[in-house]
Amino acid sequence: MTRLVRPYGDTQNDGKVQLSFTLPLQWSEAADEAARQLVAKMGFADVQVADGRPIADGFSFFVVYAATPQSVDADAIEAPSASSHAMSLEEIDAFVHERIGRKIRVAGACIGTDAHTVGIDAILNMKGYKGDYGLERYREFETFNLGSQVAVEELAAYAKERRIDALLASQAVTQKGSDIKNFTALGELLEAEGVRDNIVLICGGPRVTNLLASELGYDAGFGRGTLPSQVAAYIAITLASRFRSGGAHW
Amino acid sequence: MTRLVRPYGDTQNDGKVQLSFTLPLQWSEAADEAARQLVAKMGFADVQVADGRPIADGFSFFVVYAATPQSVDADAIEAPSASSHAMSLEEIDAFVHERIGRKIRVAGACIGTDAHTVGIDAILNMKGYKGDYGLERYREFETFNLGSQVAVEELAAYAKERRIDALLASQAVTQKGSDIKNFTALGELLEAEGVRDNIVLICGGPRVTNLLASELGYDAGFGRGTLPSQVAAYIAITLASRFRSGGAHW
Amino acid sequence: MRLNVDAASVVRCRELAAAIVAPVQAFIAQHSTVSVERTVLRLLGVDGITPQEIPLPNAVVDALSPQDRARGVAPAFGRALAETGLEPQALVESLAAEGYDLSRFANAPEAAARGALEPYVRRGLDSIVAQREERDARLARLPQLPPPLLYVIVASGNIYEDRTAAVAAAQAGAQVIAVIRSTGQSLLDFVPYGPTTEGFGGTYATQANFAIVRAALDDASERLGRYVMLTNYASGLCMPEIAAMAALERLDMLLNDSMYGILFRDINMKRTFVDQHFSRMLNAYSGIIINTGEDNYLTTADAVDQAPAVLASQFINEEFAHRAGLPDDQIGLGDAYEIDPDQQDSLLFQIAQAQLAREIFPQAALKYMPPTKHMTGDIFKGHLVDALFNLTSVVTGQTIHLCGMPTEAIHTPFLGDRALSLENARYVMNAARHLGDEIAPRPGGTIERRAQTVLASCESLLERVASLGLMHAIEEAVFADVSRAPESGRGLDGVFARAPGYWNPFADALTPAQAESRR
Amino acid sequence: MRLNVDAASVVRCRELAAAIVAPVQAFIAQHSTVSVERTVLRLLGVDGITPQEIPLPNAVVDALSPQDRARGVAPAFGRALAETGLEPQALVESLAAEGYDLSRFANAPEAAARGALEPYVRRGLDSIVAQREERDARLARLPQLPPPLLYVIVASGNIYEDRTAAVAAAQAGAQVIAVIRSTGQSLLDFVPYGPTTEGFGGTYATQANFAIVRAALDDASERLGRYVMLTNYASGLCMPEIAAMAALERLDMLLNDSMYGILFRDINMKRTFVDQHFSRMLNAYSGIIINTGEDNYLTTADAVDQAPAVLASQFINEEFAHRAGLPDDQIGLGDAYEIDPDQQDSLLFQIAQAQLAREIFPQAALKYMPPTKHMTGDIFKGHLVDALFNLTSVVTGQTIHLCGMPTEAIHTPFLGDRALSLENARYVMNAARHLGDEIAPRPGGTIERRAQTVLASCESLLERVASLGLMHAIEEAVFADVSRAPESGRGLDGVFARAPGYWNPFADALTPAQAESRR
Ligand code: B12
Ligand code: B12
Ligand SMILES: Cc1ncc(COP(=O)(O)O)c(C=O)c1O
Ligand SMILES: Cc1ncc(COP(=O)(O)O)c(C=O)c1O
Repeated sequence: MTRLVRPYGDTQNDGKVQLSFTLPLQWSEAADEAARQLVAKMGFADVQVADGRPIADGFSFFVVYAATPQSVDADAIEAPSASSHAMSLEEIDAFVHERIGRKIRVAGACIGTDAHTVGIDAILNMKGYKGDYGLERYREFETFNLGSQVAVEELAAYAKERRIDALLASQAVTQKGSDIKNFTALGELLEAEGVRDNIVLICGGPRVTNLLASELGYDAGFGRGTLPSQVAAYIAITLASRFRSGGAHW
Repeated sequence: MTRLVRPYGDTQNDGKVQLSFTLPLQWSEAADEAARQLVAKMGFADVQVADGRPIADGFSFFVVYAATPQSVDADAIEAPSASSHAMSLEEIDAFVHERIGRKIRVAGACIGTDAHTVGIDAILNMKGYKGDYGLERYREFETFNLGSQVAVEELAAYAKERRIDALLASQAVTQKGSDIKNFTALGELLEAEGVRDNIVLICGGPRVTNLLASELGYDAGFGRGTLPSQVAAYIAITLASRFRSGGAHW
Repeated sequence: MRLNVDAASVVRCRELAAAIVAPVQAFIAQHSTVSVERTVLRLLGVDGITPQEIPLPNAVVDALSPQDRARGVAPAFGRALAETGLEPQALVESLAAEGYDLSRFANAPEAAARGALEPYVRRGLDSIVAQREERDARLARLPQLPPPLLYVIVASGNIYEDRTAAVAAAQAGAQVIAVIRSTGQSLLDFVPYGPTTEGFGGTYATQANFAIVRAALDDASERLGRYVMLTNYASGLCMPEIAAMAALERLDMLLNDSMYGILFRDINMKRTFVDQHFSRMLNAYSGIIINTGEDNYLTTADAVDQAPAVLASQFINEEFAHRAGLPDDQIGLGDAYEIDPDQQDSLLFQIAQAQLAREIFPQAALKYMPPTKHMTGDIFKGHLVDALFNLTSVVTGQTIHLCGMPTEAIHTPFLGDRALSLENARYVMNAARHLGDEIAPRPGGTIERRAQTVLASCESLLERVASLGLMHAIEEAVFADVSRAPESGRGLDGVFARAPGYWNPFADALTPAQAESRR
Repeated sequence: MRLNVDAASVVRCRELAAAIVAPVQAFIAQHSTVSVERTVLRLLGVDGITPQEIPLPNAVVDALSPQDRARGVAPAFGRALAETGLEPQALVESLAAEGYDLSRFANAPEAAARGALEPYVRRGLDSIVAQREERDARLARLPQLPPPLLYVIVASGNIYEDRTAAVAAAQAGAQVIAVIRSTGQSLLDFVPYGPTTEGFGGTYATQANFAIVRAALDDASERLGRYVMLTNYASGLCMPEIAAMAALERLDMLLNDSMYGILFRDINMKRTFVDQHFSRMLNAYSGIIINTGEDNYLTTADAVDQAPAVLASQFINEEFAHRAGLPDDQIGLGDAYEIDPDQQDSLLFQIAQAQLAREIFPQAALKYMPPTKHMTGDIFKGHLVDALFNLTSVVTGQTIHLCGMPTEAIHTPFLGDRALSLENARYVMNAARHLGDEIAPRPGGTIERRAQTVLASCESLLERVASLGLMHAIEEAVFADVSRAPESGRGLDGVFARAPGYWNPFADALTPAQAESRR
């Protein structure tokens, strides 16, 4: 069954969208008209240039409201979240103790030239994030935080040598697709080293989605506002099922 | 010669645009994905859902950045402004005195059921707008402010009977295209009465552009932030040229 | 935060307001209006429309002979009840054939008429009390968040879209929902009937529409664990009727200004004065908070110049409200944040004005309106002006806070606009929650001096009104530069002098003293 | 606005800072670094790169024998000038064949060497003075708007796009433009050469890039009738060289922190301490305002907890700055608005912290950084947090104001983002321009108590550092929870003890006393 949805202004399916952008044009009524025509060309109907003004010599800024004829089928969208199974620290530790019977070895780092460690630290450090303790606080996790600007080669080697169960890679800088490049490189290296299957491979960062992660061949991806316990639960459950199903693991 | 322009983010032609909209969906990672797909369907590239969050049961709000492949030819845009010739009150009065030799009769009103008089008052009343005196202050203009909620029939009849030189119609309410309807009706009535050509017909309001005005068969249109002197100058110059060229007038 | 304002001047302003209102109140006591009489019928249980879609209360009152009308609809209707033994609604329906003419019921003696009416009068009053108590009970069980109470409008024109929008807004943090009226309804001399889906710039105020949104908000309140209030507009030609409908459907607030209709809708002043009094007696009795419309002075003229007029109007509205038995905490005096945002130190001026009202009317449920006139299509700038408005409101402890919309200059609010607007208010008010307790304005500083100037000019304005007399002052365009003559304006024909024997059982029951005793 | 802070505690903190810095200063006096020596060459007029793209100053200094290096590059270079009679640049170019080795010029007596160097030393100093005077003249002719000075960043990676962005920002109201460095440049032990169009998260700091933007801004300043300042980053492995380049190209400010490189870039502490001193002497002499990096403490850890560390770092940066001859008005101590915006009364806490710095460092050119860590993809909310930041800045009288971007969490600023951000600052600061003079915080209130707590904790933190000694305290991770050992970190090999006969003509000329006399 399909369920087409459109943007909602004040009435079902009115398709109302707000846009803003800069044009490299000196402001004038003609510039407003250029903005109107541009948005019309984008396929919008009912284009209203609510505001157009000069912001510098040769540059004008516009705020536009318009209606889009496009819609998406909400029921056709596949984007399973990796944060679905909520468990508490205690529950997770108990779960791991029972189903896995040994500590899970987790390593994390901010890879490439990226020095943004606050995100990965929020997941790994004792302190945690928004009152949710980090993995270091879990009895059943043994955590290694490699810090920032870690080369993917280094991380892959480390994972192999230390027989890491779950590998956590972080990227905050996304300029020129540097995040995608680094994530991909890491995945390929682990494949090459023949250890990919033994590892629950996870990426994260403000721009990461679980969908993107699977496209990159990762087991899971976590984005904005992730809580450590969501990651811990995912790791525990995924690994447990691998153990049960006799899937690959160290 | 053509000059294609695209939105400017931080680099020529990167086409970067900001969008925001509400979707009638419960928030989830899938809703973010729905937003991403929707914007992609609109024809944008490089779609980034910067923010997606629940704003109510069954409604989510999104902020998106994306790049449009569309562009407009800045040199092909025709949108002459009606406010081009700047003159001071004194200059305008002198000009009228010399070229027309009699007072110009101006009538204005907020038409239809629209009761927003502040705009038209800003143009007509002594006090004026932003320190620029209104038409009532001009020696060479005789002004009649009919106020608000004036039926177009009434206004047309009034213009014919008083032999009005310049007729000013205002609309602030634009819901369901009521402004367009009313402006059009007024123009047609004046045609029917056979007085259209004798009158400099002007419309105005926050949503009015000079281009829209000409599409509606008006002589000129004035929008946001119009100053009375701009309107006065336009009326004086237009009427003077009609007098000179022996064009129609009372 | 505490300003040092001239207490003597405040006392003097109140004395002047009393002197200004007294003669008008005398006039009110001697008159009634068709809308007051229609309200009596509605409270007796008469509702519905004729085949020609004329509301039954209008049909009956319009059919009254001048003599009957002059004594009020109650005596005639009471006689009809006594002679037919029918209950009110059945009676009126039975009169369709005779054009709703009550004149043929001439026999029943007055005592019988009163006796026949009595149970229905009690029923009417009881159902109002029941709703008031229902509100109190819900508020006790589902306490609101502390003020400023976040208030947003819905205005789609379609009551069902409005319902969706109202519930969404409540979930996004709104504590009060206003269903904006279809424009110009204030000029209709009847109240439309039934659920409506076509409106212009708003949705018609009908009893059915009230009920639809009330039910949805009661449901939402339960889920949210806090009571969400509902409000609409009374001011206009049907002030008392809408007050009655609101009482019966448990609205919690009503726009109800003693002069708005006169100044901004050219409704006859006598009609308005008489109507506002009876409607406010009903508001008082039903525990409904009134909202006055001083903000309109600021949207139509310069906000800095108009500040004294706003304050003067607040004093007059307060006096009329007290005369109708409204306690201070049910008086939502209006003000707005309309000074040009690009004026240097505009924030200081706004704080001065808002704090002045707070200190002069310490118990009032002050209603603070957002920036509108200076909002433009630049939604980013507009969002910032709203932020400083939100800051001013929390710092000066306003009670009812209308959230400004970033899209104010563009369209009636989208569902998403309301969410952004509420996010703005919640963020700013939380971040500055106790700033007002923290800071004191410098004695003799800009803020204090501005407050003193406004109060002083207000006092002289009231002096002028008192000497002219309110009706004449309005004719002299003392308020909002608008001149209205006592005999001009809409609805004058619906005003009439009360003849000896005039009787309005509800007015009697609701005269402040009476009402007090019944509380 | 005035807080009642414990003056005695402030005095005590300054004494502690002095005690903390003294031993480090002694160490500095006995050491030099490769980057200091390269700076000497640059000031003598040596520039350009080898065919292998090694900057000539690096080539010459790297070719020095340990013994020669220990006496500083000046004596050896002076002898070479004396013996060849060439001028500096020509001399160095002539040495390409010998790998830029100066050792063969061993004959000229010291007096001759000094004499040969003297005119070029004077030339170097004179060109710095010329730029300083040029700045003074332009500022007199093109006065800036009153503080807070609105500061925005450009960061496209391409110096020509940056130029476009810088001019547009100036026209939109910016008073200071920072060209953000390509990331990690602070880790390079040389300064890239020439105009650059490829950068990562920023644009390389090169002398040519400085000149390109400076010229564009001088032009814009003339049109705008107000002088627009230019700034860049010094902190890193090349602090003194960048300070010299900035002096020659008339930058007006430089990020220059005495500990940033150590804590946040793992640069060796000895290297950093020696480098920052010489670079700051140059900044002092060239009239450049330094900006310190305390904001970094707040982005990496909780802002409420870190407030005392920020204040402690400000005291230490101030002391190091004074030791280098920087007057207070050239000391831009850093702070930032990084408390979780959703914390109740966060605005009160921010005001307390900002006002505390303002009162403790009344003459300092305080640099206030915007909210960044808590910014999200919700640009509408972000714009509001920036608004309260702007309000706090104007109310507490900050000097240098980095405008926050609504898109902070999304991308390096777009041209339109900067326009919105400047509109935000201009609107809020104008609307609240004199609010700071108007309000007094309640004695014993939240704001005052918070300020007192921060000061008290800062004092005990400094006590601890003083007792441990700064270098050891850093090892103990007293700052930003980062531990750095005296012998660890980048660039240690570039640090060396001064041998007897060590000579640095610029250091001599710029020792505070000397510099004073030359001013
Ligand atoms: C703090 C900060 C810094 C600090 C970093 C300190 C540190 N030790 O981390 C400093 C000042 C050093 C810095 C430097 C730079 N920064 Co920076 N920085 C930020 C800032 C303000 C906050 C990031 C942050 O800490 N967020 C808080 C954390 C908790 O959120 P998070 O990272 O999203 O993490 C959460 C989730 O994503 C998830 N998560 C994250 N990683 C992972 C990994 C796994 C496995 C999992 C499961 C989950 C997970 O869980 C976390 C908790 O929920 C952002 C702007 C912003 N508001 O986002 C800019 C920002 C990221 N920085 C930026 C830039 C450009 C830089 C510089 C290049 C600037 C320069 N030219 O010097 C340098 C680069 C240094 C480098 N080599 O990387 C840009 C990136 C632009 C882009 N999209 O590419 C941003 C967006 C600012 C901007 N608009 O320009 N920065
Ligand atoms: C003030 C105001 C009112 C006042 C009007 C008082 C009065 N006497 O005018 C009151 C409170 C009565 C009011 C009522 C309503 N309003 Co109203 N109101 C506004 C408000 C806040 C400001 C308008 C204004 O005065 N702008 C200032 C003037 C100077 O600007 P201006 O009109 O653009 O005029 C300038 C130019 O456009 C030009 N110009 C204008 N006309 C003309 C004509 C000519 C010939 C020329 C040359 C130039 C010219 O020159 C002027 C000076 O530069 C706007 C929101 C906004 N910020 O725009 C809403 C707004 C216009 N109102 C709106 C609505 C819906 C209503 C109501 C329907 C609400 C209701 N349900 O009751 C009623 C309608 C009443 C009616 N029948 O029209 C909507 C309209 C939505 C839409 N796009 O259709 C708006 C946009 C608010 C909103 N977002 O909902 N309103
Ligand atoms: C007190 C009061 N009543 C009523 C209204 C609106 O009523 P209408 O637009 O139907 O006249 C307003 C609007 O500003 C008001 O302030
Ligand atoms: C004092 C100081 N110097 C330098 C920098 C940036 O230098 P880099 O990113 O090249 O290390 C910063 C950035 O926060 C800083 O605060």
